[in-house]
Amino acid sequence: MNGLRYSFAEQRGMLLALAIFIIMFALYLANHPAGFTPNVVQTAANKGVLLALVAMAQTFVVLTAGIDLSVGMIFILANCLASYLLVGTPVTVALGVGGVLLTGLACGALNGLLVIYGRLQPIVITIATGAVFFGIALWIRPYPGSADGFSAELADALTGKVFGVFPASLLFLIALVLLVWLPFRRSVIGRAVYAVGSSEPAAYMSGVPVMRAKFVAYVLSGLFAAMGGLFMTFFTYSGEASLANGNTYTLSSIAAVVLGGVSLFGGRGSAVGAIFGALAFRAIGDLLFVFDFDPLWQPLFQGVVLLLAVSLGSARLFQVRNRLDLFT
Amino acid sequence: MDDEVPLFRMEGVSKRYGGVHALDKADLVVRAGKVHAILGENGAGKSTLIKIMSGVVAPDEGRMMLDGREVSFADPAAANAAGIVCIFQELSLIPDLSVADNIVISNPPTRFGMIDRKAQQAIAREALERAGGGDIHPMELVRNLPLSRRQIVEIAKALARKPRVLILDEATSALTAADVETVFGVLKRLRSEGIALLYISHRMHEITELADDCTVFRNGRKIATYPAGSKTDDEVVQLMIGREYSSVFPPKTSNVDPAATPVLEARNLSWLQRLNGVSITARAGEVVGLGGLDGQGQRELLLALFGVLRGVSGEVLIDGKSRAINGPRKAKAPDIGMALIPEDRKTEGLMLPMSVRDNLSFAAMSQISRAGIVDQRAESAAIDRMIKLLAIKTASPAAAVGSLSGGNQQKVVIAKWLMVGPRIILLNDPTRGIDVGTKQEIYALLRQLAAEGAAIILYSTDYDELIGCCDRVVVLYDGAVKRELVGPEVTEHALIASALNIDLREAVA
Amino acid sequence: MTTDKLDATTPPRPRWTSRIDMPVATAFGCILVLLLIGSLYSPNFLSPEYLLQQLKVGAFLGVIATGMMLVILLGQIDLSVPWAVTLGAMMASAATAYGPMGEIFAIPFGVLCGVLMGLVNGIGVAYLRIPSMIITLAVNAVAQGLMVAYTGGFAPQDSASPAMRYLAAGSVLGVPNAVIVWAITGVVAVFLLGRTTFGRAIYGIGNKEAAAYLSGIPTQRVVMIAFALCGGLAAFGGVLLAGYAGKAAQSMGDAYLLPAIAAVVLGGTSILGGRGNYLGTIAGVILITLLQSILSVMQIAEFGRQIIYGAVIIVMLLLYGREKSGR
Amino acid sequence: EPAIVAGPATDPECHVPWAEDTQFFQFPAKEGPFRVALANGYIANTWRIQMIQTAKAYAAQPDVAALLSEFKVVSTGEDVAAQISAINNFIDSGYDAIVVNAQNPEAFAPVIKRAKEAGIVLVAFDNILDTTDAINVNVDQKGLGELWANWLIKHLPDGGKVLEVRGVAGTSVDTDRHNGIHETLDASGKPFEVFEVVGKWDDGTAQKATADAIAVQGQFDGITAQGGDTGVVQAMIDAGHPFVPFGGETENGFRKFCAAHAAEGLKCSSAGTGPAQVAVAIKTALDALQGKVVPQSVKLPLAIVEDPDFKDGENFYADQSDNFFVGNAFPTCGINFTAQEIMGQTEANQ
Ligand SMILES: Nc1ncnc2c1ncn2[C@@H]1O[C@H](COP(=O)(O)OP(=O)(O)OP(=O)(O)O)[C@@H](O)[C@H]1O
Ligand SMILES: Nc1ncnc2c1ncn2[C@@H]1O[C@H](COP(=O)(O)OP(=O)(O)OP(=O)(O)O)[C@@H](O)[C@H]1O
Ligand SMILES: [Mg+2]
Ligand SMILES: [Mg+2]
Repeated sequence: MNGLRYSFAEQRGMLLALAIFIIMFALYLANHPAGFTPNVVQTAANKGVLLALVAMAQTFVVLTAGIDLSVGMIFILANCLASYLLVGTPVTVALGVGGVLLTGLACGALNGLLVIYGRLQPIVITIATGAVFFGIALWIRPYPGSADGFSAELADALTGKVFGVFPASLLFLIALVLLVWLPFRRSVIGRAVYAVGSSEPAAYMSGVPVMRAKFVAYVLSGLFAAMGGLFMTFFTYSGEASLANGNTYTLSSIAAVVLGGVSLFGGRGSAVGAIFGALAFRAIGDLLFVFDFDPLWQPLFQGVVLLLAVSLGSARLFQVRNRLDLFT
Repeated sequence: MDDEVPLFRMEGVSKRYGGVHALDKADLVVRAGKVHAILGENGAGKSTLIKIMSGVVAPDEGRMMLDGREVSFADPAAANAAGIVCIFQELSLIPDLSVADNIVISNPPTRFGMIDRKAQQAIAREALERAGGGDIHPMELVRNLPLSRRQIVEIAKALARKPRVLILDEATSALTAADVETVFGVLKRLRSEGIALLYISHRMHEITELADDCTVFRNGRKIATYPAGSKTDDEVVQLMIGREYSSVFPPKTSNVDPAATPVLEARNLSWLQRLNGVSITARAGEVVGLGGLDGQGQRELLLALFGVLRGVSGEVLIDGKSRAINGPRKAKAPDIGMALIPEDRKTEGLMLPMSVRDNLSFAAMSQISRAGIVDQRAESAAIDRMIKLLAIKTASPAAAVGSLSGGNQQKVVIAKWLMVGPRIILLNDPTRGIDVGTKQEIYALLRQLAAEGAAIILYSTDYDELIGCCDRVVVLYDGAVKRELVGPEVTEHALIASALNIDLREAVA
Repeated sequence: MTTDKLDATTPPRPRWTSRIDMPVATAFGCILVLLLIGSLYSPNFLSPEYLLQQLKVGAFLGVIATGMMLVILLGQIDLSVPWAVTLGAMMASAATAYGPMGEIFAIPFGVLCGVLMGLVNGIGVAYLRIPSMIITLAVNAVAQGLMVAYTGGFAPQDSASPAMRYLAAGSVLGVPNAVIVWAITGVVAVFLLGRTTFGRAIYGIGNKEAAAYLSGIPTQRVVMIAFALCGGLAAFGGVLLAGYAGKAAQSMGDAYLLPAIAAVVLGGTSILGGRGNYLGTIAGVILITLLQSILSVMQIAEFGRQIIYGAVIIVMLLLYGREKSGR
Repeated sequence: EPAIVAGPATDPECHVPWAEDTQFFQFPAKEGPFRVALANGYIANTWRIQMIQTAKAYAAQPDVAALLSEFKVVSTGEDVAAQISAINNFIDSGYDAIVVNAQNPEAFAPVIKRAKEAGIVLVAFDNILDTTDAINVNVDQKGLGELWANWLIKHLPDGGKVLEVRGVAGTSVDTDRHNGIHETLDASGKPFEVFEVVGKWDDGTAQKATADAIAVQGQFDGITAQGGDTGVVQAMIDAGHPFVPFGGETENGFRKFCAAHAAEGLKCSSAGTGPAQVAVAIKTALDALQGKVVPQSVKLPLAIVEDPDFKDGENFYADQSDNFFVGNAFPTCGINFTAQEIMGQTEANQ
């Protein structure tokens, strides 16, 4: 009974994101001309999963009290690479997928090594590595497109519907949560990641493998960003080295993570929260579709809704009775 | 003592930080089944010594032997694996993890590669029980625990690692007498189980009670090792500070006018469930103590007076006039003139990376600036005066405060508030982790300030301090005033009895 | 206490050397190396005209980075710089349309709009305690929305006033006015940070906000004002940019966010707050400006520029951006 | 499922086929009025804002409005995935036609498939789609590059040093224009030395890049820029660079400079296809819905003004903002907005 109370406290951030998402999505569905149909859900799912993957990538690093401004660029690099590698037979496609994921892994590892051994602040170092990753993406894909013989089968399978109703992308995401996130959360290294983010000196003093934890976090971040890039390729059958898009995904991932209750100071929050944060963030954009705004006022509407959503978290301030608690 | 192979031995170990010899060719022998106390004033090198032992800091030279075999530790994990476990002076708990997570942090029980939460809870419960913290829920987040409870968790965490050598660096400095008793019980049992204990404390009576062997350090050098009880307290202190030692507490020469309007009067302060109608007064020239077990609302009372808490009901009168104090800024304004020496100097009192100068002038900005522009000459003068007044030992005012020893850091906190020229001084456990010599200076200073007309409220977890310093002690229990002891009534017996909420007459009878 | 353990330590350094610390010196060293490498490509990189022009162009980034530095010193960040820049530029230009009075007040009006935007950030961070990274992101989106609606919905007057032109593109005795403006901004910033209670408060809050609050510093107000200043300086940068280009345009600020952060950090300011000096930021701005310019002029494919840009920043950070080792 | 029919188009004046072998579509005629959607991507630049304004104004014209029961515009930002989702939503919501300004022209294959299955008319403009299954209102981006290059060849008969200010890297528009310029210059056989900088279609960036290029490289004999041209000229003026022949876009500010400094040597070719092409796209969609024959790929005329034809009040506006794109009337399609009509709207006439 008592234990339940603690579990609930742990999930509060995530539940808030879930609530925001449900409200906005319900509003969206209620006003959608097509209503609650599998197609509408599939569309929302595909778009949401894309950002959710990048937000999960961001989560790993944010949990260590870092920030990764290169996730968007790893995402773009993976997208560009996949537009070349997803060709031919199932075997070659599978190899291609492996290649893309390995690349993401390598990018994350580079970030990790620079942060750990270079002892550099992640926010700056990832600005710089982001430029490098984008440069490579632009190198391999100077203009948008895909390789001849691009194999759409895997793409269609993963962006389509299972049994004609359930979005496959969402299933994929759930599988990732079950097979990667939850085991990670419960593993020793996962706990080390939380410990390092919560208090690095204390973690070090306690014999927590600080460096290994950080490294794993960055590597996983790279891996998930690359999965996002893969999904982008599935979704568009092509790659594009767009700087603007990379930055958009980086910034959206931060917004999603915060909406999802992950603390930017590290050590608190979960990838599941980040997923709901991403879905909620996407739902803000979706609302434009169902409400008839003057097109020129749409960006303002989106900004204001985002502002309101991020301000929601400050409601807890009114409960703070000890002003010193404001600073922790 | 000489014929057995000691469990742990350290020879000629040195460590320099820049120009400072933190440790200079130190030797140490630690035997199984004994409590070895390390004594020394602030900055003597005690923490450095045990950081080297436990793999946190790499020594510049010297060697360490465990069971007669030479060892060296790359990191704390390696030392842990060898059976050397340390409870550090700065807490090493992870605030966002649960108590159970923290207790098993270095070696959690796993099943199929995953952490086994059930097993971990069981381990945590048992360790907490052994450390005297059976009341702490293993799933509670550490950040939600008060400091004294965290200490207990810290001890439980060390026990869960099955140590052969257990090091406690001022592990009891945040604990109250009752908690200390519990912990001592645990330590004595561990000693009987054959564990070697290394115990660092600035509290002499703790060492008297617990230690088998003692080693005194001064300026990074080992001065002497002797069996406990073979020297008097005065001799020991003399070894520590290297000079004649006189009585710790200055005489209580208070000349308070009991008829005068109190400088500070609080009526019926209540806040959440933590303060339940506390009333307290302080007159000019008076040192008022706050007593009671830790966590009975003393900290909250000080914060409430200082305007840090929101939603406090009741009334605060300054010079007999009701004032609404809504924050430190208001509190320190000249017409109120209040200062608070906070509990935790590292997070609430100081900016460690900043210079002594910047820290000192921080609260007194309005005194040393005009129209928002700092008058650097006035600032330097004021700072030099303070450094002299409190004899703060620093290479230069430009040195980072973090590089000073703990005692000197605490002096900086006090000095920074003295620069404001306060009439009301609230002190929250100001001598925690501070050596005898420095304590003495601080007591003298408090007396002097009182003599100059300040009203002082002093909260301390150390009963000796309350007895030695205070004209009057207000004992809190469960957020309310339990008893007020005046003058000669302030005795250890009375303090403990009222702190534990035992009716005094009954206890006497 | 009569012990003398600290008496043997080094005497304090004279004031001026303690200001030029390692990162700043290394940053200026890197600037020289960059110029030397550039001069291998074309000797014109060492010509006074080119260097003055870099200072002039760098002035815009310099003004913007000044505001960013204030916020970073607090341990915060301002991601709303892009549209604060645009807002300043567009509003100043818009004011120009309202007759002679409009022209007189164009620059202050543009800056004021930036200050207001920064104020929203500041209130969010200081009073609502929303992480700066996210509130500024949201405010940026709102500002973008406002500017889009403004451009599309109303008659836009977007050419710079003559005063803006003069400030950004003119010169006095061969020294570009923009450089003078930057220098004045810098002097004010140095004074503000070093000599005023406000500056002390910024460093203090950046180090430990709780301690600053308990010292009676109005921390919330200081944070709010710092963000307002950052918004105002970003907008002022936008005003200068509009003057330089002769007009304001949508998304003219996009190119200034990451360079501003990079410049401040390359200048040795800790992204965690509380540490850094303005000389470093000057060095950082010049470094970034030169690097961008040299890469732009050398005939390298865009992808190569990106890679080199990132790699050079990494190398420079590795040279001197490292934190002290724990052991 | 349009029928592939023989040409010409029902409105051959407006709907010029892209090439000889361009197919002609005839969709089954539907009863109006129609629900039409415009799926825009990024919005925060002048071109896009002007485009949206034009679309609104066009849809509000009485004869067009009569055909429309709903005209919905959604801007989804930089993210192509969001744009694709928006189009999917339009398809699922049963819109009759969708007009799209694609973020990434290569990314729409899955959407095109779905639109086709649903029998929805999909018309792309500006960034055309890489397909023969949707209608493209096509701007010859490469042809634009060729046009600028030919202008330089004409004015620099002996070749020379040319500054090329490029657009946003990684986009097909930038690549096409760049290729057009280079292939033409190379083919001329004259000694052209091209010096590239990146201006990102942005005046400030282009101005800085040009200033740097001039400071380091000295003088150029000719300039071509894909956008941000006002900034490029501004940089020349600031640096005291002599005026030289220039092939550039259609910004009003650029044309102002061209007119003012033509005598000093700023001989301009200002060409492009303004944001008003959205109106052509909407018209094409409406025609297709009504069962009229339309080419799969419509060739948009380029709005070209070359020295010495710059005339104030006609093809540029000296007293108006620098920032909008002029020359976007398409008389052959009956589209005759002037840009200043669009951008000069006041609150009153909204
Ligand atoms: N990391 C460090 N950098 C610089 N100086 C240090 C460092 N660690 C310790 N010192 C210095 O070494 C000396 C010994 O410090 P140490 O912490 O060992 O003293 P201590 O005996 O534990 O004091 P206390 O009683 O206050 O705990 C002090 O002068 C201290 O300032
Ligand atoms: N990197 C560093 N540079 C300068 N000083 C440091 C550094 N790391 C630690 N110190 C200081 O050196 C001392 C290390 O010893 P320790 O951490 O045991 O503190 P201490 O002197 O014992 O103080 P206290 O009495 O509060 O325990 C501390 O004062 C600490 O703040
Ligand atoms: Mg110590
Ligand atoms: Mg100490």
